[in-house]
Amino acid sequence: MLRGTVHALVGENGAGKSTLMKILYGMQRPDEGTITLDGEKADLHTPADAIRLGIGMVHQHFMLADNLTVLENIVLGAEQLHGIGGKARAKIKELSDAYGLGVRPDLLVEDLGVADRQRVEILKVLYRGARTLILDEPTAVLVPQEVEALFANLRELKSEGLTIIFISHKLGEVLSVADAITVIRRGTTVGDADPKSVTVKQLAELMVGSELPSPETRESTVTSEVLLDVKGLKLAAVDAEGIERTVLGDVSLTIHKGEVLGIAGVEGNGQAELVEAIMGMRTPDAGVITLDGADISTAPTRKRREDGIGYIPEDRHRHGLLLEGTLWENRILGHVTEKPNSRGALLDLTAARRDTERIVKEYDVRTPGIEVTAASLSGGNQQKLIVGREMSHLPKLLIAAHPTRGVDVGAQAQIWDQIRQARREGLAVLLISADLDELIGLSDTLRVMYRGHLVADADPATITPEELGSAMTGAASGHLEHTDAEGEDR
Amino acid sequence: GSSSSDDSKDKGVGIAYDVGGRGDHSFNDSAAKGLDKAKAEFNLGSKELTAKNTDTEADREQKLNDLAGAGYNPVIGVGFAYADSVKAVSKKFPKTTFAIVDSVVEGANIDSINFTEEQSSYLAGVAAALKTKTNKVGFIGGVDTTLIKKFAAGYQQGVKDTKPDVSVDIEYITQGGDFSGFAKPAEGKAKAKGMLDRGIDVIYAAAGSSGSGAIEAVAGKKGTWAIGVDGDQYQDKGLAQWKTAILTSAVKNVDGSVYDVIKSVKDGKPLTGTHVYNLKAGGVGLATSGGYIDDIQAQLDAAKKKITDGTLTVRTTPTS
Amino acid sequence: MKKFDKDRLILGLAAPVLAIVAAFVLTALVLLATGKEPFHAFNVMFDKGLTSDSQVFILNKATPYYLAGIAVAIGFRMNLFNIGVDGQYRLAAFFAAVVGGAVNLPSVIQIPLIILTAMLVGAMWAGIAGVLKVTRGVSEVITTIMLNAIATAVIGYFMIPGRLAQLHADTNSVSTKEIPSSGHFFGFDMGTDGTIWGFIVIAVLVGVLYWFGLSRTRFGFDLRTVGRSESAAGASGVNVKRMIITSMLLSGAIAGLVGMPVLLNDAHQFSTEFPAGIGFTGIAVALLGRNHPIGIALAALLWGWLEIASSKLEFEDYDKEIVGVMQGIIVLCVVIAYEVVRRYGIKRQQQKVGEELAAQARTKQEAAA
Amino acid sequence: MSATATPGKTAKSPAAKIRAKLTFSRVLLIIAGALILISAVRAITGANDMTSSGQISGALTMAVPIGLAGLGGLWSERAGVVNIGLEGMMMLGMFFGAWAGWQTNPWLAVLAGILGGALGGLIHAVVTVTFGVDHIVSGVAINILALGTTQYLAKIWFSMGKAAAAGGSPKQSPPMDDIKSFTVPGLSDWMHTLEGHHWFLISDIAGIIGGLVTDLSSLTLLAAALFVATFFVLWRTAFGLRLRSCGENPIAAESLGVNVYKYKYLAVIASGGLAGLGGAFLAIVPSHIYNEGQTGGRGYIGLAAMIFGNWRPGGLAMGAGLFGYSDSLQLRNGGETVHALLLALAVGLAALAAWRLYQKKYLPAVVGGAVAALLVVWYSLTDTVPDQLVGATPYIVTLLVLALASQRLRMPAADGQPYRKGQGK
Ligand SMILES: Nc1ncnc2c1ncn2[C@@H]1O[C@H](COP(=O)(O)OP(=O)(O)OP(=O)(O)O)[C@@H](O)[C@H]1O
Ligand SMILES: Nc1ncnc2c1ncn2[C@@H]1O[C@H](COP(=O)(O)OP(=O)(O)OP(=O)(O)O)[C@@H](O)[C@H]1O
Ligand SMILES: [Mg+2]
Ligand SMILES: [Mg+2]
Repeated sequence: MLRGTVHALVGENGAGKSTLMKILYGMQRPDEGTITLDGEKADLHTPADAIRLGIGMVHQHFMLADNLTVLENIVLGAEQLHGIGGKARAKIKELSDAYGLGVRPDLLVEDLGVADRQRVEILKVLYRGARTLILDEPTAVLVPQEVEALFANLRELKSEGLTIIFISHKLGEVLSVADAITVIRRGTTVGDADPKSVTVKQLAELMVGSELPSPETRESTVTSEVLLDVKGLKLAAVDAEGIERTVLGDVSLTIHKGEVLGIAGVEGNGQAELVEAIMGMRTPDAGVITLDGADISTAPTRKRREDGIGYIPEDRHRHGLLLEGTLWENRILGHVTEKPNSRGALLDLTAARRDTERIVKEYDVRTPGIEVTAASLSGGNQQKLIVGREMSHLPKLLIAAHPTRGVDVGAQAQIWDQIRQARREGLAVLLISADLDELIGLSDTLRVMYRGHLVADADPATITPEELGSAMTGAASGHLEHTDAEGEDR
Repeated sequence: GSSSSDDSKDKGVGIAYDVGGRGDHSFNDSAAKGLDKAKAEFNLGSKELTAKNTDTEADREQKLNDLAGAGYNPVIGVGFAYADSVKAVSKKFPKTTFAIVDSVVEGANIDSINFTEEQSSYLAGVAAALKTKTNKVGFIGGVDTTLIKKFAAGYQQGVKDTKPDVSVDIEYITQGGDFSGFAKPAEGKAKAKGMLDRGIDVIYAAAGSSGSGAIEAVAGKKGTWAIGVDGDQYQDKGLAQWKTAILTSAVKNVDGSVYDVIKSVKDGKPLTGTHVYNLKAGGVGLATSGGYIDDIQAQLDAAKKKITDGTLTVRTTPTS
Repeated sequence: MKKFDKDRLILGLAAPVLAIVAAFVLTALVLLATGKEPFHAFNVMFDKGLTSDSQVFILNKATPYYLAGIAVAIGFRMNLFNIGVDGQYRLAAFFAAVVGGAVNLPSVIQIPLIILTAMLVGAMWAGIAGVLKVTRGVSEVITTIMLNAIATAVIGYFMIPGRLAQLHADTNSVSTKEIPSSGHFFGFDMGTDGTIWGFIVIAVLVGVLYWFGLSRTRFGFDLRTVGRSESAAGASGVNVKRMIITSMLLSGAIAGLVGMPVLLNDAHQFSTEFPAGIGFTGIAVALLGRNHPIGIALAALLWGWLEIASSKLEFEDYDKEIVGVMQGIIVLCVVIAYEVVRRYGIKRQQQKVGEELAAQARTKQEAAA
Repeated sequence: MSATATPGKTAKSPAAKIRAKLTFSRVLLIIAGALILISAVRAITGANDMTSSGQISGALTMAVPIGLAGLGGLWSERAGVVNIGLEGMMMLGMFFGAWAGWQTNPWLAVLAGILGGALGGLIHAVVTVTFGVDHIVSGVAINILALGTTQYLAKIWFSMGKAAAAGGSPKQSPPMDDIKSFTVPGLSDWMHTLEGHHWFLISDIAGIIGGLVTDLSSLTLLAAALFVATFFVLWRTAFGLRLRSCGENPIAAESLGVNVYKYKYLAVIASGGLAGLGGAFLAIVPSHIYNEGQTGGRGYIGLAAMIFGNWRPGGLAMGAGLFGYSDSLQLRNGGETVHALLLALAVGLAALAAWRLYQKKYLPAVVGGAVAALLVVWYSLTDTVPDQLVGATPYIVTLLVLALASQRLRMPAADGQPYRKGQGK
């Protein structure tokens, strides 16, 4: 890797990109092998070693303490540079202005949006005078416009002679920003690619060793029968300081049988709360939810599940699994009142076990057996188990939040197939995803959520991710029409 | 299993203390003193067991059973908590003499040892009434048990009979089932300070080790007096710093009673039945160490005479 | 897949065995350091602590400990720390004794009446903590500790002759009115070794119900789900708040039973001598028994044995307080051992799963080739 | 670490950031209000002990061990480790303090107490940080171990030989000498005089100041200094920032090169040391001895005070003060003063209810009002509060306060959660 370049690292989920970077950053120790930095062998035991050697890392998940101020988050661990007071504040202002990051040091991090947090993360690294920057999937939560702004920042940094390691699953982005590309698979380097000559398709094939599947939906199966009707859903939350703010402001939507409704939006704009309100995990302040003609506005979550809502949660570890439970216990989870898991008030363990075996086989969950804990499965296999479980109860409505997040391309294709299959049989789907390609590819109808409101809708057949992105930042609203004038897409 | 045989050789005295045990600077200690005296005099062996806060009836029976079973004689239960267990175990060992302190238990081989704490407390009340300058005196009980109320009642009556216009404040550190009040010197001190702040200048504390806190508080304010309890607290090494504040102590001679029962067994004429160790018999009384009550000895003797000749009966529950 | 089960069993047993061995070693060191001979001490504990009359004693001691352990374990299974079992059982036993002393009905009514009163009072007292947690978000750890102290005050208020108690002039003790013989529970007469309290039957029943309820019913599944992950439980359709209150009530109801063996089999009245502190023993017992009905039983027996051993040690001129040190060391070692074994188990399983998958993939590839 | 994975919050507009913060002036205002209320109630009811210097001085003595235990809890929980073992650490502090104290002098007792508590803290750190055991489980185990150990050692060290001759027993150590205490000469007397007049407000303030300047133990001063030092260290130094970051987001801290284990260890050891000092205080100032059971649950109350104080030294000081006050109250005159306080409580609740009404929060308003009315009825129908209830005052106050205040509280985000190095994603 050369100084003053952007070096991209691509690979399937779980290929070991993050792990490699963590080793480079001293957070994990390699079993063998060496790291050479500026011609010298670097011995990295802790992040402190890495920082000392001028390596900085922006992690895949934010590494910020919500209840500390931006300033405190930035100076933490680097107090010896400029203290924790006025001098540090001045330095932060200086850096922020120099790179146009617009960071305000005295806000609490919890008050910041995603893009602002991302900038705080970058500033954290710059503050330490890092010469080598590792960015692990920095764009995953950003809308295209924000991605562009980030790339502008990166180019600026590069021109100052910094080295940047950039990890992303969005191959288009990779090609646009990288000077060199390394592809890894199953923990080993499988090759290098030149971003000037390689195409997205070639790169993808290099990554997975096969063709890239597409989420494209072939034929429309939308019927005229309304399955889910949400009217005037409102939710306000009171935060720790007693300030009331709108989370959902008058959300109404309708999903028909056989329809996939996709909701686009930057994370934190109320999608999670919308899902939780429909699932009955949150009580909205106002609004009516009708499922297949029955008012379920006040029904408890269990009733809603029994009535035919399947749920693939956004965060499977928090909401979808008992990590220390066995696979068959996880198969019962969420459907404990339904067959084959129980008869009357008693569990039917034999039947539940048998059905778990079936799911494992049918959904290709890679596991040596059903007595192992969910924690010992890889993320993709955990997700397949969840999908299998939810589909086994023949839901009328499937709420799928980021169904393929953290899942490799093979499993991704499988999950898409299952959703399409069920949709053909009349399943209604509420799809939430940060992956705009997935959204556009799978949905029959698209809506955009911004600050708790559904601000725009679009036709997935014609819309581009960029156009969707502008609505997601609040720059556009109403019905989004595709204009060819936008020029060629990547 | 335990053998109920009584024929194992006489091994000496078995004694089961109440919670606190030997070294509580209070009545368990007093019992231990009696034991030590008898041991020295008759060259006896002994076995001492101590109760825990969490002990149940079963534990207490187990203790007495072990002692009697191992051949100790007499077996002494110190404290009324042992009443039921003494009753139960004494039946199993008819040839062993049992003693119970502070309780009356029927049985052919049981010596029930009782004290008239209200009588010594009455004298303490007389002394308090004569020594107070503010006409306010106080009583601090560790826990509001029946036994402690006997102390309070006698004290109150002694004060009122001597000087009707002297007020008596009766307070307890903890209430009901919470026996921690006997072991809270910090709280005893705070309570005593509260009383002193209200102008009370003589405080009688029947509160186990909490009493030492009260004595310390009293020692911190000039011209005020503390009255000790159970043993002669003026002589207590742990209280040596503050002994000049101890006017007198209402002594309860548990040691004497324990000595008596051991001696009786040794002499082959074991004591049985109820024995009241009263003022007349010297079972209770006022300590004179320090000489602070020498000046009022005449009044005290007069009161003592009234009690011992039966013209005065001391109440056992305080009036409110 | 039975292989994983067996591994689990071995690992599960490894922890307590390891811990108890460590505890004995450490205790021996403490004894040596303080100039006492440890081997004779252990000898005494095993010899004298396990005679047939000691066995009866241990069983009788273990019965309330077991119930307390189950009461605590119900909370633990939910990630609730019911430190208030102590207050709950004392308050429950007190009011049950009052009710039992006030009426004289046939045994078939009298005994259930007393037991139900106790369960009700225990449940209500624990319920306060549950309600405060659910509605006001107050940690049950703090509330139950406060409620213990308040229970003491409540009992103190009523334990006054003329209120709900009476004075025994002879013995100087204050107690509730004695429960008539129709309210006495049966016992197993063991001759000179004593009587085994019949309430042990109820304790065993409670253990069976606990096991069955938790592992074989929908309700139990929901309860365990909440204990493992509140967020996942909520998403799966469990009403977490109601579950918290329910399990607090259940825990309190079982806590209410803790005082019953002593009350119905032994004391027949609530006096100032009624045993206190069993609730805290229950915490240790539940931790030791890993919330498992059999584990708790073993732990309760262990505790009972340590207690009799302590009085036997005292008899041999050891300081019986050494048993307190031993108890502390056992609990500490056990919790560490469980955690180490748990982590090791998870890691090992992940590794094994990885290996097996790799092996499967290889055979598949070979088959394809 | 899914908690850090996605920011589950809606981006807020800057306008929404006006916080209803408890500023210093607001706190002063609240204190002044409470003072006036108390003065008024005292003047009306004649329960003069409410603000007497003796009451205040007693409250201070009772508050210090609770406050020190709470401060211990604060250090530990700010670094993300829940410490319910404070009670055990207090026992160790009390024991070793008394052990050193009777043989040498009270200042060595202080040192020994701190070390004894720190030893307990070290065990807690090993068990929770290194072995990753659940914090509450570990704390409970430490309490059991500390109780067993102190009882055993007391039996061996205090009830034999020289110690026994000096007044020791299995339950008590021999007494140690007094530690130095201060009385501000002129001020104390002047305040005492003022207080004697029972004037509205003036005598109350005089009583409070008088209580604070009379017979003030040097350990109390040390404790006060530790509160200030804690605030300074935790909120104004790099060390403190790092320590707090371990309680807010240890993975983020780790990623910035902070040695999280080290800070957790230091915090928990400091926590034990502070609790140990609290225990030693009990042995040195009010009683001069180790006395079995003397900690009496103060470790737990300290924890409650810390929660009440929202994990901040200032709030904790107020919480500890409140508990100390009600403790002292119940020990001093009991019934009558608490009885008078019923009236104060009723007025306070009524005011709160009115405020809720103004905010259009009807249910809390009605409940508050109803409780206030009940209290007034209770007050007017009785002359005193039963002793048993008075004894429970501190606990009932704790429950009430937590029930009322808990939802405004914010504990460190990663408090009580297990942390392993390198587990971050
Ligand atoms: N210390 C370890 N030992 C064994 N396996 C590990 C270890 N650390 C991580 N893994 C596994 O190695 C794989 C690589 O994970 P990593 O997070 O690096 O993937 P990634 O390429 O960043 O994927 P993604 O695109 O999802 O971020 C995962 O399956 C992970 O569970
Ligand atoms: N003023 C300074 N200028 C340059 N380097 C410094 C300065 N102060 C400290 N360092 C170095 O920075 C490194 C990290 O210091 P830091 O203060 O973070 O260490 P630490 O507090 O001991 O470690 P940690 O708190 O992370 O466990 C050390 O190697 C130290 O020598
Ligand atoms: Mg990954
Ligand atoms: Mg990654």
